[in-house]
Amino acid sequence: MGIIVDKNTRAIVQGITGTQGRFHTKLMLEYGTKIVSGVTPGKGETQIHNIPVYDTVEAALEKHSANASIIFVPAPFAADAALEALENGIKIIVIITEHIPIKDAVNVMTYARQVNATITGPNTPGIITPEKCKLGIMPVHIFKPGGVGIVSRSGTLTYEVAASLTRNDLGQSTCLGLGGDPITGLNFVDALKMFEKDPQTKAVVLIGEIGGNLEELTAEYIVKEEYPKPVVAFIAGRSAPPGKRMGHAGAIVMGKAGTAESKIEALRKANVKVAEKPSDVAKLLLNRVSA
Amino acid sequence: MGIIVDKNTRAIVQGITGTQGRFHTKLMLEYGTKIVSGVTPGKGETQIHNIPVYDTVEAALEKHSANASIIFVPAPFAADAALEALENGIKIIVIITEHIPIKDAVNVMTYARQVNATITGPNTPGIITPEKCKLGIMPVHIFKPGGVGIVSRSGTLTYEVAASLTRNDLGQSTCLGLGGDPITGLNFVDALKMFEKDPQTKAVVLIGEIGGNLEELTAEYIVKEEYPKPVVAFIAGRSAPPGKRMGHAGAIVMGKAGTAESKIEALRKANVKVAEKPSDVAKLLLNRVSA
Amino acid sequence: MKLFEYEAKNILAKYGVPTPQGGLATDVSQAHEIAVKLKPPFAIKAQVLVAGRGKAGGVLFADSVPEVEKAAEKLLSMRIKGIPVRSVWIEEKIQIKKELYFGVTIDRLNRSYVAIASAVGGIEIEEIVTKAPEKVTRFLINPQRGFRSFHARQIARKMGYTRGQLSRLGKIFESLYSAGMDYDAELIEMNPLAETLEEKFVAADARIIIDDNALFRHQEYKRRLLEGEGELAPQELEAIKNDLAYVRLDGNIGVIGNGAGLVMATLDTIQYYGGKPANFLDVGGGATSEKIAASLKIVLSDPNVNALFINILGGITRCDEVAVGILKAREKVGVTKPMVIRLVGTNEEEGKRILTKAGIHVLESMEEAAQKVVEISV
Amino acid sequence: MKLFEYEAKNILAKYGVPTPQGGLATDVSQAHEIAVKLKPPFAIKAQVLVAGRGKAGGVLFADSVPEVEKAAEKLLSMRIKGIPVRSVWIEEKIQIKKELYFGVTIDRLNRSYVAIASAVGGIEIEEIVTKAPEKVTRFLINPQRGFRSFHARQIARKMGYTRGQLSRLGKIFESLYSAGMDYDAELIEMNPLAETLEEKFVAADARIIIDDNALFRHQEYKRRLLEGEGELAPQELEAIKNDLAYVRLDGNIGVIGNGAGLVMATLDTIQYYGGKPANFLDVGGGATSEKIAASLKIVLSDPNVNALFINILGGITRCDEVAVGILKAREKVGVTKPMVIRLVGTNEEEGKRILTKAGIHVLESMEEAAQKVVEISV
Repeated sequence: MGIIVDKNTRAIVQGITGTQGRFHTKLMLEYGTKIVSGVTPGKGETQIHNIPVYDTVEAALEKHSANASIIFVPAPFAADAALEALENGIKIIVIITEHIPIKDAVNVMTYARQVNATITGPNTPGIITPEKCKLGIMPVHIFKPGGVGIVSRSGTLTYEVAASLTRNDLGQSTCLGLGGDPITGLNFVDALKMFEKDPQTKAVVLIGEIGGNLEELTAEYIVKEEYPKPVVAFIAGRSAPPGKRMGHAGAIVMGKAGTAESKIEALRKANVKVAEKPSDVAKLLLNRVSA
Repeated sequence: MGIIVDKNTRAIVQGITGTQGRFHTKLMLEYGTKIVSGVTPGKGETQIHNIPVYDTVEAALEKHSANASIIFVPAPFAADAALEALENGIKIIVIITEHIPIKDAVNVMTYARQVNATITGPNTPGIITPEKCKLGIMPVHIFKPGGVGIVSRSGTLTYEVAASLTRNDLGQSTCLGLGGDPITGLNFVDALKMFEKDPQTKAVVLIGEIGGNLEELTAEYIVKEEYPKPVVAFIAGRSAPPGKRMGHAGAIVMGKAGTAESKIEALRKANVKVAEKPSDVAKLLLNRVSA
Repeated sequence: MKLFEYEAKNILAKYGVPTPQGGLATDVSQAHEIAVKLKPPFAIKAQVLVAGRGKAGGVLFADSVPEVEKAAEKLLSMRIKGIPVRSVWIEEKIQIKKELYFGVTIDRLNRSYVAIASAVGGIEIEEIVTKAPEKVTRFLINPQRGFRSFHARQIARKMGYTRGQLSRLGKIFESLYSAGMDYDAELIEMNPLAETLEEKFVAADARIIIDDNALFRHQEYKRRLLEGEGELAPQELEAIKNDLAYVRLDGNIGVIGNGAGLVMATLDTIQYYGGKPANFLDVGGGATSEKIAASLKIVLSDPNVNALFINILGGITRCDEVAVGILKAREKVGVTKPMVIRLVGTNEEEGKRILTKAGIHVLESMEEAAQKVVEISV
Repeated sequence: MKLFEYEAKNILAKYGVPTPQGGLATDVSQAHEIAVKLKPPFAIKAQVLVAGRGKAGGVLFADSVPEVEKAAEKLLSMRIKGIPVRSVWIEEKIQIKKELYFGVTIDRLNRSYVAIASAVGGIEIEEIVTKAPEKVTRFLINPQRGFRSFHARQIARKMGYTRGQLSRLGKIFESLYSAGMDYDAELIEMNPLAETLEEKFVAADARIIIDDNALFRHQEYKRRLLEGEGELAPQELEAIKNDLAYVRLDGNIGVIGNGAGLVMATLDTIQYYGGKPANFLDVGGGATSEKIAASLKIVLSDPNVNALFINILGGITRCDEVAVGILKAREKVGVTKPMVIRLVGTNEEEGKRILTKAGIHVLESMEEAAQKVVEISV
């Protein structure tokens, strides 16, 4: 099980001929992900790692059925690529691309909502259901199958936590990077809902950071819905000053909004254990799961 | 009965404070139309003919329920007015305004389709269900209640025909001006469908003109659906040269498309009697109805 | 409003659509200046708005600058369908491998814009649709979603292109759509869109018609129109200035009426009875006496007119206003041609009274009036 | 990218939003030139991007031209929160009847733009929301439908205005939205939007933040940013040029890591153990040795730094590349400060080998490394 992607996921790679697209297609194939075709406008009728490449998504889908797409297209064209996938009926889209303008992302998300599609990212390391499917760019050796769902706004921090969980023999159901941008397709609540329905997931790790108030709203949700699975959180950016963008476009404290303190307080009130340091997540989880 | 508007129609007038809006509100009220309020941005909290005027449709609807709007707003702002009505839930809209840019009209029609609203116009004399409701600018003395539905792309030509029908004791169920623009909310087929369902309507008069191919498509529809009520048509513009716009934005022969000949031929093939002159409509109708 | 080829090409070039290098000349020395900057062979094209320019000899070719001058001189002294050629567009002649068609126009039935593409081009699109419908791709554009680059590429693919050519074509289609939307075009087309021997694409000819109702958003063209820089007859220009809908025809019966449909039907009825209308003139709704007078002046300024038919069915338009306008015009302009007037509707009695008092006979039936004016005109 | 008040006001004026008459001066004589063209009283406002300008004395008022000169002189020699004032904006002082707020920004939860309006203004919007939530109107904008004039008027009505004021406010809101969209603003606001004694509205102060990711569509501002015309520290400017995410902080431990979340967590962990980070520096994914070297150079150019923490968790980033970069930097820049290096992940063994060979000790635990660097730094 796990969420969003599994053994049956059949994906196309948009932007497969770029350096990143080409490199990660290879790694995804090696992990066992079913990549059925690639799309790069102007590079149709070629092959990458024996995967056929097409000029348009339409052409790709005529030859190979697929239900997912992973996008490596450069930022100025990435929103268009996502819309192309959506209009051609793809319902699971992972946008790896960083630096997509907000206006473009808003357009994509509006359309995605209309057609009930699931968008992960932009600016995400992607999504992995260990040993089943990886649609992303994460290093694979730090993951192993198990019962912990991870949902995160940060890439490397997810690796840090996942590696530490794996070392502590806490395997993962699915690890999902929401993306570091202010506008992303999925948010924590969406992920919690999916993890709730997934029988493999026994507990959820939520890795947040400064900026916005989605962690606070997630805490509200956990309280209101009496979320049934244990949740452990880590929030990055306690030491971040206001008004400065901490690497991620979405990681910024505006005035008094979006501080780590506010998020941690809200989560604690919702009975979520919040780790002081990344390595504490595993400990808190062991307490919760055994408790 | 009749179609679209009847005794229960409660309308607002958008652009009520302009010369046209003010004048025709008076005439509509005199005819018995239920005008419940008017809207002109910047002119709220006033009255026209004892009808309260508001700055926004939202404000008007908070005080007076309405299910229709008639729009006299100047062309550059008319599309916006229609969108305002649509967004506030009004499902019957008559756009009297002439000279609305096509791009703006396309926007309005797209939205109207999404919310299942009925738009008459733009550039229409409006719609009248004799002695029940008039949402338009037509002179009223030429109409009388009866069994003929009229649907037309032209204003004065409708009056010409309606007056002649009335003189021949052929009353009307509803007379509907589609509008003289290339993009209008309703077309002949829409009107035929509504007239088919209306028990009061015994026969339909279709007044077309050069430009586009909607008359041809209507003929196809009549054949394909075996339209059950007699239809008589008049097509204006037999003598019109190609490439020239005959007054209406929509009345233009482009290359070989949109000629009167093509339309007349298509309609005759569909067993529709086509009048040579406006006054012949009544004669043909008397033949059809008695036949 | 139709744009000249050079105006359309300049707009396309601004939007990044490849067009042949070229320039506009209104005399031979300008033609020389332009030609020396270009690479031969050359095409010299009369800038007129009427259709069928090519068949009328309005496009010439040249291999040298002196030949360009000669061609320009010839074209600039020509008339095409009665219209004098005021300027020529001189450009580098393209080596065409294949002629395609791409345009964006309105789809009345679907109430939207539609992109039309064809792997066959160079002839009128209606003709392409009739002759080779299987080569034509129609793509309805949702205005809320727009025409995006992948839509353009999907169309290029349907036309049979792949890889680099598909990408290049896609960019051109996308640019054309943007130009069309920005300029409120009711038609924007490249015909032919030429595929060159180098597998590139160039808009060999281009046409843009701006939606007249949107001209208020495009003042530069509105100005050009009103300054008479187009090919309008003096009557047409005067009509635009007076907000009247006027179309010149080639008959001898001047027609004035209220409402486009009614006036069209009036022309048809005149023709039905064997007469020939000299014009279409719609005074619109609620015309004042001044507007009626201006209409009479315009119609009578056409020397072919030898009889007049005024057909008014008063709704918003008041018959008494019409009557006063006719008398005003008679006074100022001096109406020397016979007039047939049909006047019914709002304030009909008062209108009739005014005219009858002035010795003008008024009829009630449109058909009777039409028959009468035809009799007079022959 | 934050725009200066004068830049924001110039954009607003271009879109038809009423702003006070004014001009920009970088010296006293320019201030004189501007003031003589304006009507007193005047406001003289330091052009700085840091918040809290008013409280820091960055806004002065004057009733005469000589007073303007004095105020300009004073401001131009000032520092606000450490930033030297390079220019002042001189404008006619508005007679304010009431202060309002209107802005358009992004709504993360709804993944859309949102218009926020308040009948209370002049203080930060977050504060308004806390203090007077009932005065605040939020309107979510559907990007496919846009923010239309009637939406703007509906908001004006919710703020308590009617008739002419409602129309005027509506136009201003609509224009602000258009400006925001055209300039890819993640925030555009008028605060306060002043209602004047004459029942007019004027944007007394304005703020625009352009989405950094959209700067490629706004080259004029990108250029201004890269030319250092903003208020960037030399390190920040150097970081932008090298495509590195750098934020200067006020501690003494230089931090370099890969991934925004990881670097933030590194800062937090340093703080947890009682240390003070001097900066945030994210090298991003897949950094080359050159990029690592550039990062070291930037961090070490901060004189406050007395210890370095490099925290790399290699995914796309290769540990051996990082190691080579560190050695390169040591060679070229001369790393004289003690370094603590944590290096795990892709090609970890090779990276460790390279560094160990060069006499640099490498740790595996982030927390252990953080504790160690804190020890060194105090």
